[in-house]
Amino acid sequence: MAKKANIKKDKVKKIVIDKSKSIIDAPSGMFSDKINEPFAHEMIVSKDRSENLTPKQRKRKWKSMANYFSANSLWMLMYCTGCCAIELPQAMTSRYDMERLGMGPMATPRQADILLITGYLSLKTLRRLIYTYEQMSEPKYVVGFGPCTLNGGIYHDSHAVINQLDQYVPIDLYIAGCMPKPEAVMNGFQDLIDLIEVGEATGWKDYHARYEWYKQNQKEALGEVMIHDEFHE
Amino acid sequence: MTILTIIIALIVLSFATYYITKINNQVGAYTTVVVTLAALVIFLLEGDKLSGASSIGILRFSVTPLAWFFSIIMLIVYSMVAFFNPYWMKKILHPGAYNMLFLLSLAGTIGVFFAENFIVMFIFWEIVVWASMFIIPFGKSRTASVVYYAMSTFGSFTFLYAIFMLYANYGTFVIKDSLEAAKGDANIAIAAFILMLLAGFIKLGIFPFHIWLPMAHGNAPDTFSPILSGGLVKLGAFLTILITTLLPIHEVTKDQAYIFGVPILIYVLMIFGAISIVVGTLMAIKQDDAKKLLAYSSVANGGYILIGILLYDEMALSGALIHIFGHAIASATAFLTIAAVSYRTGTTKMSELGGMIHKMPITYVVYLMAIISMAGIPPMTGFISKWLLFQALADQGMFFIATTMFFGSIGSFLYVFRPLSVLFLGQLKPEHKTVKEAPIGMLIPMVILSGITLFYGVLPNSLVEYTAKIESALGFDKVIETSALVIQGNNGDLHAPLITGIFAFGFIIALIIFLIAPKSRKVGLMDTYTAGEFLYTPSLYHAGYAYYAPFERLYQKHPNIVALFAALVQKVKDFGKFIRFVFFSRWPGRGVMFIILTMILLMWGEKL
Amino acid sequence: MMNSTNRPGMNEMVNELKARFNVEEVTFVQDHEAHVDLHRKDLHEALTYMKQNGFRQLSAVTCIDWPNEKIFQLIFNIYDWSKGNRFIFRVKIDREEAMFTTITNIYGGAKYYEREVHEFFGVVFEGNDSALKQLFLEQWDDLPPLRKDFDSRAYSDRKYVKREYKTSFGEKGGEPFERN
Amino acid sequence: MTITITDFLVAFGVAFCGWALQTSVSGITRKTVARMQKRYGPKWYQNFRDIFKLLNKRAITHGWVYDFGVIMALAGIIGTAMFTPVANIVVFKGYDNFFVFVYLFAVGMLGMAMSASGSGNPLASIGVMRALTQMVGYEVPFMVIVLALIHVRDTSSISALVDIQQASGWNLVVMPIGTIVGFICLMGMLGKKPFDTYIAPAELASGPMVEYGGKQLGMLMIMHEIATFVEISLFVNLFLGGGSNILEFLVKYFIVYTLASYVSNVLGRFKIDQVVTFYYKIPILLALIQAGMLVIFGWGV
Repeated sequence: MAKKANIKKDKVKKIVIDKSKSIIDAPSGMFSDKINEPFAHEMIVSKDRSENLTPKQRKRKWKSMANYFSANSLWMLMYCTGCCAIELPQAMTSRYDMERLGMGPMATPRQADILLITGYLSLKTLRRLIYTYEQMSEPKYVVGFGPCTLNGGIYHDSHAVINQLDQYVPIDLYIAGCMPKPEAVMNGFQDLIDLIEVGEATGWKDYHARYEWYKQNQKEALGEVMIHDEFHE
Repeated sequence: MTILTIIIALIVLSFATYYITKINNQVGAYTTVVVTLAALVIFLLEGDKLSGASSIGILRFSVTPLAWFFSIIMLIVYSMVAFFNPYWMKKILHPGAYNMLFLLSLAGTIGVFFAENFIVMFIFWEIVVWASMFIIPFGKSRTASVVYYAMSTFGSFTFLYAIFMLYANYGTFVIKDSLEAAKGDANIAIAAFILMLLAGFIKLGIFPFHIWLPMAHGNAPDTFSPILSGGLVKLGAFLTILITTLLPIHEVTKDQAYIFGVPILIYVLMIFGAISIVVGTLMAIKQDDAKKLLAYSSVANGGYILIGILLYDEMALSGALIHIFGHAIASATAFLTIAAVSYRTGTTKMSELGGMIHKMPITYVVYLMAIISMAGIPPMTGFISKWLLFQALADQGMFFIATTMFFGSIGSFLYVFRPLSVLFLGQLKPEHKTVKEAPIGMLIPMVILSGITLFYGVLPNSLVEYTAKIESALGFDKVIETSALVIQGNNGDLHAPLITGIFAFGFIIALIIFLIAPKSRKVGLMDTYTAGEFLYTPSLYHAGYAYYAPFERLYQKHPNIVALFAALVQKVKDFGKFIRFVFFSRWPGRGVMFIILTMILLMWGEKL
Repeated sequence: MMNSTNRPGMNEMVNELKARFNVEEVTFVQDHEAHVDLHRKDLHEALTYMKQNGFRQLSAVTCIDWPNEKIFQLIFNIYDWSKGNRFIFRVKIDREEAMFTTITNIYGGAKYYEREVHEFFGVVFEGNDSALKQLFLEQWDDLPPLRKDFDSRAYSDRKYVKREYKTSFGEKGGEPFERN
Repeated sequence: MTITITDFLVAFGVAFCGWALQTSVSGITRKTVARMQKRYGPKWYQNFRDIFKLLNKRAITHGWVYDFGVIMALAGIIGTAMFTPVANIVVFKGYDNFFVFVYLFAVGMLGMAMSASGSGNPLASIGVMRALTQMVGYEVPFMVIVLALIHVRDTSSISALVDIQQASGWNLVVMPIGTIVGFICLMGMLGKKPFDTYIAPAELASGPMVEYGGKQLGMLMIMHEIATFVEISLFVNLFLGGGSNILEFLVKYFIVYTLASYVSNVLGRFKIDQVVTFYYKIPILLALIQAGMLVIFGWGV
């Protein structure tokens, strides 16, 4: 029993390397100059995690207790928008057991730390997503699943589906795959944990810093975010 | 100063107030404040020095600790409620009559407490009944007044019958003497006891006579409901204590079979108390009108008081007395807060209100303290009395009665929380955006009452000592013991200041944790979790209607005692119709024929 | 295609319809399902007649765009729960002046279907004012999106920011995809 | 007996250790439950990480009553825990009255309910409504059992009850039916399945907790852990003879909590009216029978 459950992290990662070999480069100009390093490694999952960390970062990792607690107790808000959500039950249950990373599903955005965007987002969903994201308490992290959140995926030419999610809310990590397999999901979460531990998952700070820019983009796509019509009065 | 002087002064002043109010509403209303406060101050200053020596004919009074205790409760409630009178002068139909009856009913209650003989007690009892009967229809409904009067009259008749029965047998009206004499004959004593107890039951709102309470409390003027619940209902408790302990009923009934250590008669009467607790609790949970809810809670608390008295145990009586005190104050406070809300918004229906805390924070805090006491949670007076009652119950091992008491106690969390959650918390309705905090004249009495509740919850010993004094005056062999700060129960001690201290200690710890952690961001009340949906209408986003729906559904098909009374009323009406049909119709032949038939029957009978 | 069926009630119903209304064509898709092409003027009477004869449920109202023929084909899907029969009425309306009279007075539930058809195709239903309000597309600012002449890709390109890539993923560009 | 500030500090030590104990035990239980479900499970100290993370977050507030209620809730529960006798550590000997436990505990519950309703979310109000309704269910049978116990033992002090049990055998033996009822009521108190109707994450979005995040939720989690500590200790002290030394107490504590967790992990959830009807059918009947056996016939004493 224990043997089955105790999948070694290395093994998981190996599979991921095979499956999700990066075919995408890091987008340029995604973040403002305030944040020095573009989040290259969050886009590319192929590198070994330990390679990502410079010695300086490793030092910081142990310094920040707050980051440690944040990283190891990620409660996720399950906001299932598309097909990728179907991979979460496997990641959650016995086979991959998300709980061993300290993660668990939570009912409301107030309690949650990470927002999983599992697939394409129509305009209508995006409004609710932004509202939900703004309700979450900080620090908060966003994980995008699959290509739909990255570039629209197979819905790239749809009139109702947005293409690039990071224009509207800051994304801390993308997980590749259409849909990403549970191994990739687990690996992605592990990467997120590492990022938080070294204090580099700063999407929520970016949202504060470039709030006007995000609002501008949201307005362009949506008109107004908080919609008033007969169903919402 | 003698009691007679005070009572006559009150009666004279009450008539004077009528004319003062005729001249100026506000001055009249403030007169009631001054008079009640003056009476309170006199009673507090004079204390035991009050004497009942002076008398006019049969109007004799005697001063006992019990009477003093009750009149202090009464005066506190009256004087604090009187502060609200000036604000209601415009809303009440006949302000002059209201102010007069307000003071008159106070004079009546004091007369009842200090009466030396039954006749005086009965006269003042009737003054209270009549005064309050005329005040109730100043509010919403006249039917309430009719029901109240019908019930009270029934009680008065039984009371009077018992008085004359005792007089016929022992030739005295003096309370102590006649009850002392009645001890000898168990049958007469029990009959008189039950007949008098009926009057007490009706005033206290014990099942099945509880139906007048919610009707009268719910429909009386907002300023008089606290008097009814906090004051007049306790008259029934006074009468019950008096006859139970002076007789004492346990000695009279000692030949009967015993159940759980008490005679069967007492146990049966306790069951009525237990039923009142259950009925009052269940009905209070259902109510949408905050005043009716509190009225039903008075029914339930009446049950506690009755059980406490009938247990005839120094702890239980002390518990009952403190419960009378605590509940009178807390219930009056709660009614006053509802009155304050009603003054500002014009409604007492909970489903029409919400989020009043944002407009009336002090009223909210006062209500919170009142309900903590009503639910029997430390550190309030209600906890002390409940603790004492439970001690006595555990000592007797009456687990059936205890079951209902626990049910009532936990059930009280439900009903007292409902106004808190629905009326004060939650979403503020747009139409109440401009509501202001209650005026300062209303806040003062509410805060004072809360202070009393809190003070005797933290330091109950002076109160407990006074109940010990009452007990020894009533002839108890053993009285409740207290030492320094501890109340010694039969099976355990209570250290009320320690509990408060520990709570305060915990509060400091919690506050430190709260302050160390990062500061929170203030968000609006509509910025809540809506499953991602945009909502803009606060009134639709408020769980206020049918709050305990799943629980109510469990007993929605309950048998209703009101139906029984309605059936009785119908029978009386039918009989009246029949009489009218026979004697008051347009055809006198019917009446004549009826008389002839009767005569034939009579003559037939004589012949045989 | 079958021209008749053994299903009880179906043939009789079709014959009745043929006798009463200007039926252009009847196609049986399944035993219990028939497509009836009607003249647009007869539709309301036909639906009223059908509703009186057991077809109490309106399952859907939708629309097909035929840009070459310059028509919209409105589809009304009704169902009889007692017999399990389904009829699909189809009427053609002019594409340029897309107007039709509402059927909400026959089937009240059509209110939202008509609203949807208006939103996605731009068909105006006379007599159903609420159909002019938005339903699904919040704050839509272009042609009705399900019309054939609406270019979804162009709209998407115009409206949404596209991600730019350094690498071209054309036929010969890009890195070779390694499989190991 | 005079009470000094040292007593307060020792009592607070009990509350603090109780929190640490319960947080660890629930972590271990999470682990074992995970193993039962063929999972690896979180670290045993996962709950500590959760709490500290929450205390670190930047939370929101819905007004003063929202914050005040949370503080009041934690204060009430810390106060209750300070009264709790643990094995031979009894700080306020004689004053650890059962009824004080029940009603001081209610302060915490009232604070939490008030704060939740104050958030303005109707789901929270519904959750609170359910919690209170459930309270009507489980408290009554439990209190009837304990009343009978107090009657026969002639003391309502928890530590005195423990001493009597140490001398003359556990109440588990004296009142087996009562112990079963007590355990069923304990499940309700802990809000474990099948009595977790008021939390109901899928239906009510975790009920009273719906608006909490950050430090308020962290404090409520601390409160929950201490409350669980108080409830389990109460059960151990009342029915299982407390403990003559810390180790014995801990073993009993661990067994009771783990058992409750395991039972809860194989059951579904009741509807709220089912909870009430359940408690007013079997447990209250058993409680009355047990009380009758003890009070009237004196069996087992």
